[in-house]
Amino acid sequence: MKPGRAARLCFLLLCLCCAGCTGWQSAMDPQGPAARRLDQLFWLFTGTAALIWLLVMLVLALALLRRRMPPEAVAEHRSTVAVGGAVAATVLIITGLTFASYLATRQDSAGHADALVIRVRGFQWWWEVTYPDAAPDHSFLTANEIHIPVGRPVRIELAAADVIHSFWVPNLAGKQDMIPGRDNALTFTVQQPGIYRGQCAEFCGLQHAHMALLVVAEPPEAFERWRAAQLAEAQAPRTPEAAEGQRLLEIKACGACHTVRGTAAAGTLGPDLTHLASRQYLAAGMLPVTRGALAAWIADPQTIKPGNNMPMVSLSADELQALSAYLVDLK
Amino acid sequence: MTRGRPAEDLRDTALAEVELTHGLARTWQTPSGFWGALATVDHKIIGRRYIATAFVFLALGGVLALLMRWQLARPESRILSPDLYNQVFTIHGTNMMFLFAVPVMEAMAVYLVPLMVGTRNIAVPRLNAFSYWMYLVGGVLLWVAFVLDMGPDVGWFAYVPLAGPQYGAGKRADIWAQMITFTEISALAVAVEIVVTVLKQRAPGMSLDRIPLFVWSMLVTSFIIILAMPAVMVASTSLILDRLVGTHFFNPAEGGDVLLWQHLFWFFGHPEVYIIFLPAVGMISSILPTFTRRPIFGYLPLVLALVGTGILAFGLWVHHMFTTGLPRVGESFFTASSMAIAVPSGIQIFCWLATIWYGRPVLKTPMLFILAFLFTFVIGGLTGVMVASVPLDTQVHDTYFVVAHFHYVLVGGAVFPLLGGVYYWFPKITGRMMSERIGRWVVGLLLAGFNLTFFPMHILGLQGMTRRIYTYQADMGWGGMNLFVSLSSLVLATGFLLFFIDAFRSARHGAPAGDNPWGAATLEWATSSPPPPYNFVRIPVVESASPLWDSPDALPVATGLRMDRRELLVSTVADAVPEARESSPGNSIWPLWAAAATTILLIASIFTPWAVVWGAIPVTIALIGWFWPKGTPEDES
Amino acid sequence: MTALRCAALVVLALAGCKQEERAMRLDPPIAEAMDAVALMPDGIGGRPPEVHVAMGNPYRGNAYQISQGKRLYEWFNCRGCHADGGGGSGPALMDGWWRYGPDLVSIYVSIRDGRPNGMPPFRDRLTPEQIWQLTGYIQMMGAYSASAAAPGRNDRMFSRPSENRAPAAAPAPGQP
Amino acid sequence: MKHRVVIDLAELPPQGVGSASLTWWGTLAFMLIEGTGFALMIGVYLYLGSLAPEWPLGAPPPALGPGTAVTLVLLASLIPNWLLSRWAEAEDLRRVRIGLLIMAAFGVAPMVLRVLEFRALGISWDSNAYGSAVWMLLGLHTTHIITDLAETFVLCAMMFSRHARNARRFGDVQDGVLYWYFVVLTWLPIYACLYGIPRL
Repeated sequence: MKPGRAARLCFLLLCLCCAGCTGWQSAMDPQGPAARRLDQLFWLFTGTAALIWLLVMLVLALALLRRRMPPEAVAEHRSTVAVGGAVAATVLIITGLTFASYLATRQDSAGHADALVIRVRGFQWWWEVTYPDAAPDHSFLTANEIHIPVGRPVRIELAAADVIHSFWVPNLAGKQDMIPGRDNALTFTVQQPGIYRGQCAEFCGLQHAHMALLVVAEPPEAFERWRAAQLAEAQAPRTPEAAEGQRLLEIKACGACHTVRGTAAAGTLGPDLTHLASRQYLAAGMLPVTRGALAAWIADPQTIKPGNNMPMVSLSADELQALSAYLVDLK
Repeated sequence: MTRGRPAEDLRDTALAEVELTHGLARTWQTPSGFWGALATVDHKIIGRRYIATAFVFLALGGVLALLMRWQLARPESRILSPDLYNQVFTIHGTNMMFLFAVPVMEAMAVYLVPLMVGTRNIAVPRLNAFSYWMYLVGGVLLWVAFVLDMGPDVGWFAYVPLAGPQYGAGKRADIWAQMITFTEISALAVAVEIVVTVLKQRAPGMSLDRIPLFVWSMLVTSFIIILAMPAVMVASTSLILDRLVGTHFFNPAEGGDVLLWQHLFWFFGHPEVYIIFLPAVGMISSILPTFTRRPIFGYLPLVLALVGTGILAFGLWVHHMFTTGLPRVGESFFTASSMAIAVPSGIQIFCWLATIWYGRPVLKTPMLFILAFLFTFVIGGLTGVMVASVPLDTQVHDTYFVVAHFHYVLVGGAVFPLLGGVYYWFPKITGRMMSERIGRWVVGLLLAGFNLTFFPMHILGLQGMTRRIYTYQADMGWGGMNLFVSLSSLVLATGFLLFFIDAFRSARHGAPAGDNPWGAATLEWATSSPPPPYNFVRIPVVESASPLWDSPDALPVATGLRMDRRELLVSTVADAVPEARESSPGNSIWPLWAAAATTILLIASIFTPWAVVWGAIPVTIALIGWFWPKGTPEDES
Repeated sequence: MTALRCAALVVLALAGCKQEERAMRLDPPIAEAMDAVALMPDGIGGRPPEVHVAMGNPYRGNAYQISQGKRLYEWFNCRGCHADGGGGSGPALMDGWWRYGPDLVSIYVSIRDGRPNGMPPFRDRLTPEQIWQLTGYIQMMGAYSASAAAPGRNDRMFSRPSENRAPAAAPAPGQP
Repeated sequence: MKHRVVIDLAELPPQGVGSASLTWWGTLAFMLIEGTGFALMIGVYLYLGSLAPEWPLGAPPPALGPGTAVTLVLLASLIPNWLLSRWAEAEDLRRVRIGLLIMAAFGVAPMVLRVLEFRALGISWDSNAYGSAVWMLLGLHTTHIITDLAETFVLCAMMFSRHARNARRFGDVQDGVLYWYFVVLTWLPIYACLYGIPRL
């Protein structure tokens, strides 16, 4: 009785799974050829597995219910044939699946000459993103959010600054580790404009849970606009309050770790803030970029993300207001 | 222990039964009292301790699991801090692998193998006592560290550089590494004992093709332990050296390599899975004939499958490293070898199905556990085929899919058979039956609770939920399923609780069992329940693979062993032809002292490397005390 | 034996509790009070803030705080002048010679306010908590015997025996 | 259950010798464990060597002198070791005593040379990964020599005491002999690794 009930439940859950397949961080909602091939492979494996499991359960159920006993010699002979056949089938299925997985990755290893190269370096607990360019003044640095043009292959070069991290954006491709002392890369193409979330997949310490990144796939024109905007220096303050915020950023501890291009803040230990407000999230996917969230984060980073490397800098309420006013304007 | 030495040796040949049992009991007994308990080398007493301790660790690890589920039930919940959560999941994993799963399987073997092969004690019994103490200290070390807020927080796999000198602050990772040393020493010691016991102490006539399958599985397991565990010893030693004296094994800036750790760890870590799984399938193969009332189908293929799994186990460690960017040729090879392991597993499942098909199934609790095993493990095995495929693994690696997969394999594949084994052998160990009525409830709750808890995790993993995260954000949409999983885990926990209650209650108030309550065929049922200190009044002689079924009226036995000293029979490796009468070492307190000295050395070496030098002096003294002849009858020749 | 084990356990417990605790956040008032050091008129030596004493001197014997100090030492380029403690354009930090006193307060003030001849103030770049973390690390660096909380080597080029192998073998300078 | 006696074992020897002895098998199993450990450590050495741009890293190849001397001493010790085994088999107490003393000397000699050998490596364990690997390999093997040396001393003490009058002691000597073979044989690949690979 028990197996039957559990089987029904499993089936229900499976339906639930299909319903919940879409998502902005889901392997079940592929948005590029690489992820799609993996998805197809997944369903091939899952279908085969489900079939095998059902067969085994069926045989088990029949074995428990049947009553007729042939003589021992006959039983032995029939068992040998049945087991032999089943083992042969196993070998065949395994070979087929091995071959299928080989085929699924063969295409991915082909090189792409025209790929857009992006360097991503994992830090405890955020992502540094570099868009390199042959001309040094055309390369720039950002963090936690990657923009890519739709339809063009993207080659992400992965490195780690401290411990092992793993780059995983399930809608777009499988994961690849970022390992100190080793270089890895991942190539994929996105076909649909959209926003896809990724997350560090290798345990990397206290805030492993809050190390997310966004991949924003947009039409090539939009991407070029974004790129041009990113290359620019930071937005100059437009209000006296924001100007006070910039001053605070420069004289307080902020500038020791963060860079805002065009100001005296030129620290390289934390994420680049030049266009912070052009990003959707703050602190590696932790909070949305709003003025309130910025103020809350600066006021008490250790409550929001315990153990992260941002210190709690003592600021008065007015200072906090000014600083968040300045930062939220850094489009 | 002092005993008079008779002028001529006493043989069991011509003695009356009463005289014989008295004499044997006097020779083999464990003296009562505190020191007697500490000095005993009786494999049954040590095995019982081992099993009980392992189940205590299971309960503790289960509490940690519940804590994690409590934390994960809601998004961004703050029940556990990230620091505490990291300790909790690290200790849950370390505890379940090193303090529960491996030791409990070896513990069952320590208790059962000597009985199943028909001998009077395990080989090198003092080492057995030593191994238990080492195990106990290793476990206590880990848990005391946890209570003191210095528990390891780097995962049970302790990847460098996170566990290395720069990022692993304090002594937490050192405690992990030294706990490994303790449990490895104990596991290796037991493996040696089992290998020697199985190869050399089998009852006359128990040729290789008559060895009970559980014993076969333990023999293969022991060889896997012997060949795999040194890898983690090398790894954890290198880690401690890196952290303590500044070697550079894992420092890429000075020629070391971060992946070296992963290679070493998984060269051990994957066989580890089979170290846990093979004893479980051995238990199934041994229990199944009893409850289908027929010999197992396909004895030879089953043995070959065990050996084949054991060999293949060493060829697939890289599938834990598919996302590290290794060369593609290697990846294809390891995909093939990882999938190939499905063949021996398949053989075993098909043979069991055939046995059930042509048997007369009796649905007692142990058998129900086997059915629960088949239901669950087959899912785990099939998802195993999925993670063995490199491309699929890049999606599911380090997600909750993998968490689900290995719990299906380890709980479904190993814990269910183990609990079946406990229900099956409990009467032998305690002399009392466990409750059949509660047993059915236990199976039902565990099976339902387990599947409801872990099946949704597959889906969570595919939806992008990564492993080892202490929380997740509300907008990820994982909240509902996580709550469901957390609630289901309570069902699972209730099942375990009921099992513990049943075991405690039955140990005192269960119905008396008799020698062979299930009508089983193997030798452990040929003696009383619980067995006397000397196991068998006379050494049984084996004439078939199902000795108790084939000679139901009178057990063929051998005579001629002395009873004034601990004497057992040494037989040949292949055909178990009697070779010699060998003495078996008596009780001794020295293994305890040796364990204490080793403990001082190992724990002090977390703090100073010189402890290895000065700590070696008490260890040497203890070992000399251990081996120095004491003039007992066992030492004569 | 049992008594010995119990004693060892108690010692370990006491040592362990403080040594391995990971306090990640100071309450803002405490963080502020941490800066209230009372300095001797000559700028050397003084009294640590009361809250520091009340908290049981958390920055000297705690492995996590020391590791944070070590990270800051690297991040804020203390190596630029002091190398790995052996000294460069700045004085050595691990030879046991302290120009401005070996106590925590002196070191704290040296980092916070700077010192003549090139030591810049870090008042505006580090919070008091961070300065205390650095102070704990730097004082431990110059200790004559390794503390159990001392960190191991870094994952970079080898330049000196790691902190947990003190006393570091730097020769004492000829004159004080 | 009733018993039916089918074999009488009374005529069997009261103690197993050679492969009929349980300690012999135990020793073999431990040798398998330690041999795996050695193989893995050699694997680590080769793995790191295969990754490095040059090998040895930042040091000249270790000087041949002391290492070769250790090798020769260990090889020479095989002869008295073999003789000791034969004398133990013959239960010749006087000769076994002499043999054990010789083996003790043959155990001490490589220890003295080993000190020089560590110096001849020309690199410290904390300099780089090459240094770490060679120190660990050499250290691991040295531990085995020390263990066997301690065992030889204890056997010496036993054989010169009243406990010598016991066939079991001769079995212990034979197990010691077996273990020494293992110590010498595992040294040869380590020697080839430490001194050969850097010179390739």
